[in-house]
Amino acid sequence: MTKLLDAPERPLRTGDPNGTAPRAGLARRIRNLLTSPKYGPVTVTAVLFVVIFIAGGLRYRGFFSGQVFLNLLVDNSYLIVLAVGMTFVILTGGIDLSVGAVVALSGMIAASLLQTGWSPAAVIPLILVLTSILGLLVGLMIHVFKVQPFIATLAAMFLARGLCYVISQSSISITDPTFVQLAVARIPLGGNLSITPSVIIAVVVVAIAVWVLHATRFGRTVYAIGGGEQSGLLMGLPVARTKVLVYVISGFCSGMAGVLFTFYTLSGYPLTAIGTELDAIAAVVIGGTLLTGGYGFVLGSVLGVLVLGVIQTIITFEGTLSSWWTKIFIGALLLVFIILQKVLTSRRR
Amino acid sequence: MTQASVAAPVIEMQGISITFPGVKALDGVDFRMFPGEVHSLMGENGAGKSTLIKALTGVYGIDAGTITLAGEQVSFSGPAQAQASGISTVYQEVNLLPNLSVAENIMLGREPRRFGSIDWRAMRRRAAALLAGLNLDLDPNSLLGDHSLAVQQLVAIARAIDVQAKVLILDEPTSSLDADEVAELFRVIRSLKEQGVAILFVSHFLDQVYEICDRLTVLRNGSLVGEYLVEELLRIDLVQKMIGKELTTLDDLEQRARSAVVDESDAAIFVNAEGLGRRGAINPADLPIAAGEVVGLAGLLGSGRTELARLLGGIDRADQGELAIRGKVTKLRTPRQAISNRIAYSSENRRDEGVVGDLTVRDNIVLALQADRGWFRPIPAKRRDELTQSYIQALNIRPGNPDALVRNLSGGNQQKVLLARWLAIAPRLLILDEPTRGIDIGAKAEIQKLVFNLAENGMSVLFISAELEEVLRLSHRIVVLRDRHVVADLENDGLTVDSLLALIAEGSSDDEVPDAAGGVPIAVPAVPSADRPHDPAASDADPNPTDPTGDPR
Amino acid sequence: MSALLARLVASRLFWPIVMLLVLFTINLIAFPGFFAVTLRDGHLFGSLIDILRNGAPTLIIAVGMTLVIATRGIDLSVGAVAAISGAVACSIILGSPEPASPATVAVAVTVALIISLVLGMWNGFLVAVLGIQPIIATLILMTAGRGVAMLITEGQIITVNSPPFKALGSGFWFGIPIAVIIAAVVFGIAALVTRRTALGMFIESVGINPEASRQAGVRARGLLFVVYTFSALCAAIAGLILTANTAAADANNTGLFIELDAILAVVIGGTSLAGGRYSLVGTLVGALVIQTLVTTVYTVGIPPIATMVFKAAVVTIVCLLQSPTTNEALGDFRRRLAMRAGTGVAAS
Amino acid sequence: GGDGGTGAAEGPKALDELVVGFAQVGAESGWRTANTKDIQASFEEAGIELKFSDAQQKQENQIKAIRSYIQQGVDYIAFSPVVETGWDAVLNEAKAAGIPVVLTDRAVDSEDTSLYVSFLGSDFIEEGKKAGLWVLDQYKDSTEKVNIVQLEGTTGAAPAIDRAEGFADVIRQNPNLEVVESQTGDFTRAGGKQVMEAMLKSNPDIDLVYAHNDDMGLGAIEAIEAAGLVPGEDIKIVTVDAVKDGMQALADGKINFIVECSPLLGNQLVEIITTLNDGGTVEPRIITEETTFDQEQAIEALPDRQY
Ligand SMILES: Nc1ncnc2c1ncn2[C@@H]1O[C@H](COP(=O)(O)OP(=O)(O)OP(=O)(O)O)[C@@H](O)[C@H]1O
Ligand SMILES: Nc1ncnc2c1ncn2[C@@H]1O[C@H](COP(=O)(O)OP(=O)(O)OP(=O)(O)O)[C@@H](O)[C@H]1O
Ligand SMILES: [Mg+2]
Ligand SMILES: [Mg+2]
Repeated sequence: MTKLLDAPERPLRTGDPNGTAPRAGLARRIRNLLTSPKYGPVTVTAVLFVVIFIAGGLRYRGFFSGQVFLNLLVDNSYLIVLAVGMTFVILTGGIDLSVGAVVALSGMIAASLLQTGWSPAAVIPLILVLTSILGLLVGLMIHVFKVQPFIATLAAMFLARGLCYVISQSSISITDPTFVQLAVARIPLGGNLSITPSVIIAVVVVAIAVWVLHATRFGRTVYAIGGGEQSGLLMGLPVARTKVLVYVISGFCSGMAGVLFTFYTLSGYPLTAIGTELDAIAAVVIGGTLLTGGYGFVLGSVLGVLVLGVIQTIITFEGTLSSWWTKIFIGALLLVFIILQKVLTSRRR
Repeated sequence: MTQASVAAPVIEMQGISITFPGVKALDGVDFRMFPGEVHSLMGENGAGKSTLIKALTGVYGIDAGTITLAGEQVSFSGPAQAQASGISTVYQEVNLLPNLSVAENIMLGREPRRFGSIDWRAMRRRAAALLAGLNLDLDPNSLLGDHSLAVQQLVAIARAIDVQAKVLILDEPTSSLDADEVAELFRVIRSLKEQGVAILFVSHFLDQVYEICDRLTVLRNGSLVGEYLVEELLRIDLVQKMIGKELTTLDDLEQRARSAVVDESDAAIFVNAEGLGRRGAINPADLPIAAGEVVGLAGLLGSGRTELARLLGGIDRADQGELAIRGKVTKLRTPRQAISNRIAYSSENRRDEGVVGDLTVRDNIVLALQADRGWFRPIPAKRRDELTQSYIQALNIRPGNPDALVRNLSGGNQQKVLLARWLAIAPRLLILDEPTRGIDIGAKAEIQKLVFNLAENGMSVLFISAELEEVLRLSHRIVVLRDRHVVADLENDGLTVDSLLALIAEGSSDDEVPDAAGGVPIAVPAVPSADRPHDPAASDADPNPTDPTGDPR
Repeated sequence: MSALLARLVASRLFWPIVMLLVLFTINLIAFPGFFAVTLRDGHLFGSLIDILRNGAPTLIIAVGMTLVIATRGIDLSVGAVAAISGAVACSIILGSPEPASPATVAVAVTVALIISLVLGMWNGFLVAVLGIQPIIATLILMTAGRGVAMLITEGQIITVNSPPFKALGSGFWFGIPIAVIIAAVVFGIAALVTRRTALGMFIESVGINPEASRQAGVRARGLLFVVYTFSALCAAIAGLILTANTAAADANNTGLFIELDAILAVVIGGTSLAGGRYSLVGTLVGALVIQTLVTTVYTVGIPPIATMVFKAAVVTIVCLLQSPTTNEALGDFRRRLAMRAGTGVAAS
Repeated sequence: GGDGGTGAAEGPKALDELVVGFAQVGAESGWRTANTKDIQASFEEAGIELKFSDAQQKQENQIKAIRSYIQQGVDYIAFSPVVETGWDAVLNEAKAAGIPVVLTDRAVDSEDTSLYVSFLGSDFIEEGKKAGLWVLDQYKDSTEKVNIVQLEGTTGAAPAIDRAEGFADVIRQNPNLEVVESQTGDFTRAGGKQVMEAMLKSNPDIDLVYAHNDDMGLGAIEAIEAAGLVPGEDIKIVTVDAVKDGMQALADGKINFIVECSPLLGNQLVEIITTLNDGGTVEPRIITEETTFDQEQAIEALPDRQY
């Protein structure tokens, strides 16, 4: 044994299992990218998105334009914000089913308060605070009482939806000039292209989320919890705080999405955004985030939203699908996406 | 007492008790540690070592007792607090994050920051430096999950020693490590010790304890036996204190192993791998295993032992070469197929690939047997209980409650449950990948004896262990791997740890060719089996032994 | 006596059962005849019978869902599968020359069930073979499936006039509603097959640690196939009952949101969504809680706006009471109870 | 809407060059499907290209579809809004692009009526009133209290609110008529059945059921029969819609009276669009031609009922 101590230094070969040569071929590098659990799915989604967009352009008149692409952002800015919040939650291995109902609730709060003459400057922060508090309660329920996220957020969903009806059973219009202005304003980008203020807000939210997840300790702890909560705990990471905070963020994002949604529809309606949580989850998953947590990117989720948007755009451009074929078509395109993603990334091991 | 006791203890735990439902894991245990000493916590599996550590770092709340750190009474609400107070810990099961990079696993929670953002470059640099300190050449950007368990263990150690801690706790850090890595670790431990860090080192390897530790505390069944200076305690006495009775089996075993080299013949070859390999994992290898033969796999960390074993166990599919079972070429596509060919593979990663934590001991033991029978032919309850009971006794699984959830067993006892599962299917070839990992000395002896007895009854065993002594003690033949190639296939005849080590590490220094008889390194092919003496008894052995346990008692 | 009580309190089913009793009490206050079960025309009548009958579809789906969840999965497509099976059965009955003959109904039911097997295998294929995450894999059928159901009915409600078919939903057999009998049979078969064979152990094992189970020789893939297929079969049976209940196939509304109720029933019954150990009896209690809740809302005349909040409250209360944190707080109380009885609480 | 609006500026186009975008609510009921089919068939017959999209009951989807129609440069947009509120932004975009908009079936609450040229659809309050009038007439001689239960449509939906309001307005005239319980059955048969079951338990003495659509009424029939009573006799039933199944039940005497709410808007819509295309003007509010049915009328109308 002692003799070993002065054994010659021996570099261990534990690095890349494929023994990558210094200049690996392009094919191999592509394969490595695709099969990485971290980058594979999101890469595939990006490629497929481009392919679909080009295919749509070839098939439909007027499809291949900058505004059609920008409309994806304009029409889905609230969904992008929702997906951002959902990404945080899913990265920790949780799920948030309440987001759709919280969007509706935010709209109801906004519409009813504005109707009674509140100022938007008070209403919007109030909504964000309230939805964050709801997120906090959900987070505490999940962390302190070990209620499963699916159930805790389902309860929150029922609660939020119920509160919507309590506020009003019918839809309420928003006529507040600030809201109307934000809803109809167009920011020209030159060349007949324009976006809405909502898009800017969504982009800012995305940018902040990217920074938080990538470059802060909190963000890395989010990934750590997804990789193994117990391990994170034993490594001395602030698991409890992070886990609760993630739901606060999701609550906040739902509130923000709710505000954007009211810009979009200029009304509050208790039945609105039913099933939107599934859209957000689907976007996150299509964007390459694993539902079990630990792997994924916010930008992937944005891409996921764009994919859902482009599927819908194609359906309206097609314009001949009956209601049921629309459903079947959406399901089929989703399937094609998921399967391609799976097949292309599954060469591992 | 020595000079160390002159200084005040950095940690003092008094009267610690912890109760889990149905188990009193710790019962009024006292424990203390001094700055600048390496202290070992000794005890059988389930004695309460890990529990004591977790009590100290706040993972478990204590029912009774006090903890003082540097003279002040503390009560940590969790590992984060303990860490902040200067206690750095590597827990027994590797607790890292497979989805993050190696660098992050080392630096998580104390990442270097610039302008409020994590400074990724500085982080990678720091991680690389730390790994280099352990003589580990590893890309800090690679995903942790892509590395073998041993590497993960080293990364966990790197993480722990990076903190400027007053106390460093290592709960079985060496269970998957090779001699080389252990040596590296010890070098680091010594230097930390010189800086006045108190180090708690838990290990079932007595050699290592005697090499590095100054003082040790022995636990038995959750109670304190005593605190001793290592140099004043003979090994034999230590073992006696741990298990509460004398241990003789090991020497006895060694005698028998040396004398009873199994004779083989072509007819008795149970499995024969020819050019079996898998791209990116293991290069084509030849590996014949005769009935009743114990073959040891030796090699460095990452040399491909596990990968080869997984091919034989049907866990991974081979994409090159062929495998003959009893002379018939068979493609193993699933573990299930291997099992129906009576080949059992017991994984080195018992937590992720071995035990089913939330099932009971009973269900875990019968799982493979039942899977082989199919779901619609359930094993009768009575037989199930008998089987479970017999293995609980044979392997001394504690607590001996068949209804206990395996998750709540100590690490070593989980390993025994896993072993019982595989013995229950009456395998003809048992592949044991690090079966003695985290197993106490008494149980280790039991397992070794078991392997030996099984082999005598005609079962083949492929044995992988980082502990070369163990491989040498048990194996009839030893196959050496290096860089995922089989580089030697030797009769265990006059081999020593040193000669084997030289063989394994060869390539870095050519002049240290081993001198042991029969130890000449052979390029690739195995020793032609026809050269071996023929033993009629081996081929006459009952092909389906009904009592696979071979009744070790 | 108090030892028994202590054991009861320690059981996972304690709080769900308490919740059920509370709901019963509320009903009894609102409607004194609540517990009365009378025999009319040789049929059992009464609120309790109604709860059982109306709860049958949810229970049946929840049974399948329990097994899916035990393997760490989830099946969102049950509502769509229920709609498809109802649509298939009704369109076959409608298209046949003799809609009232039992043979026609038998054919219709068989075809509907066979189609559901195919749908279940489809889910199983996506999950087990392609390795798609269950929530997404079944989301696909959830979306497309309802489209298929509407395709079959062309978006219209298909009304059939077939007494044998209608009997599935509102008929009686020896005085007991046929729907309840079907639910009991499904429940019994599931319990028997999983607990009397090793299937239950395999399902739990795969749910807890798939890789370890694979290495132990458990055929995880086949198992997932079986479980998702069974879930679809349950959904189809429930769909037939739901459809027969009003003798009309409504592709839009049959089984809408029933997946949420089923999942809630499973969770209230103490089965973890993280997979692993499951309890079918728990699911039974859970399904009864849900249905009683719905009936209570109707009977007590709780304004519909509050229904959602009410549901949220019940779910939250049960989950909080079941939580380990609450358990610990109650631990002292329980220990004292046990002490007084002179016997220690058996380790569980 | 406003001044009635005129067609596209360039003057009349040939019909086969016209493109009309239609954004439907969804396919949430048989009524809606009949509506969709009728519109599609009418446009096909008129030789006008129809771009159809299904919003699956989501306002956001409908907004997206309309925006996409603007992008595609259709000549006219027609849609049945999922909900009354929140259309100003997107309708302004349509206006800016010079595309006239026609509302069908449901209104929007926009104050700026220049955003659309016409609203074609039923008057739900009127439907409620028609039902109420029949009830009033039935019980005009009654001196006893008449216990009425109401099966409401989906909470908050315009037809549910208006049909309840119109009904309540009328029956107020006779103090003997009292709505003793009112609960939502979500416009579905299953919902109607379950609610009716519960109501029968807690109100043993129900005289009349007013259901906001046929489907809930048909569900209620099931519940009443299961309780051993005779629908149409022991308990009278009034519903709205007049779908085929409802008419059949009316003919069979299980329902006593149905107020029609016709989904057949296709021809009227085509007419509006051709008028606009020819440069003509249309009324800002066009009410669907609708009637009511009692048993005899139902038997008569049933054979050529299309939906
Ligand atoms: N979470 C738990 N729940 C119930 N019992 C537990 C739990 N953790 C540990 N135990 C029990 O406590 C006892 C002590 O376990 P511990 O892990 O401390 O043993 P150990 O000395 O570290 O053994 P090993 O050498 O096998 O690691 C064992 O009997 C074990 O079964
Ligand atoms: N999950 C994995 N993905 C990719 N490569 C891996 C993976 N696990 C191990 N490897 C690599 O495969 C090689 C062989 O590893 P293997 O586990 O067979 O080594 P071993 O000889 O059993 O050593 P030990 O078990 O002590 O680490 C190593 O280079 C290792 O890093
Ligand atoms: Mg331990
Ligand atoms: Mg290994």
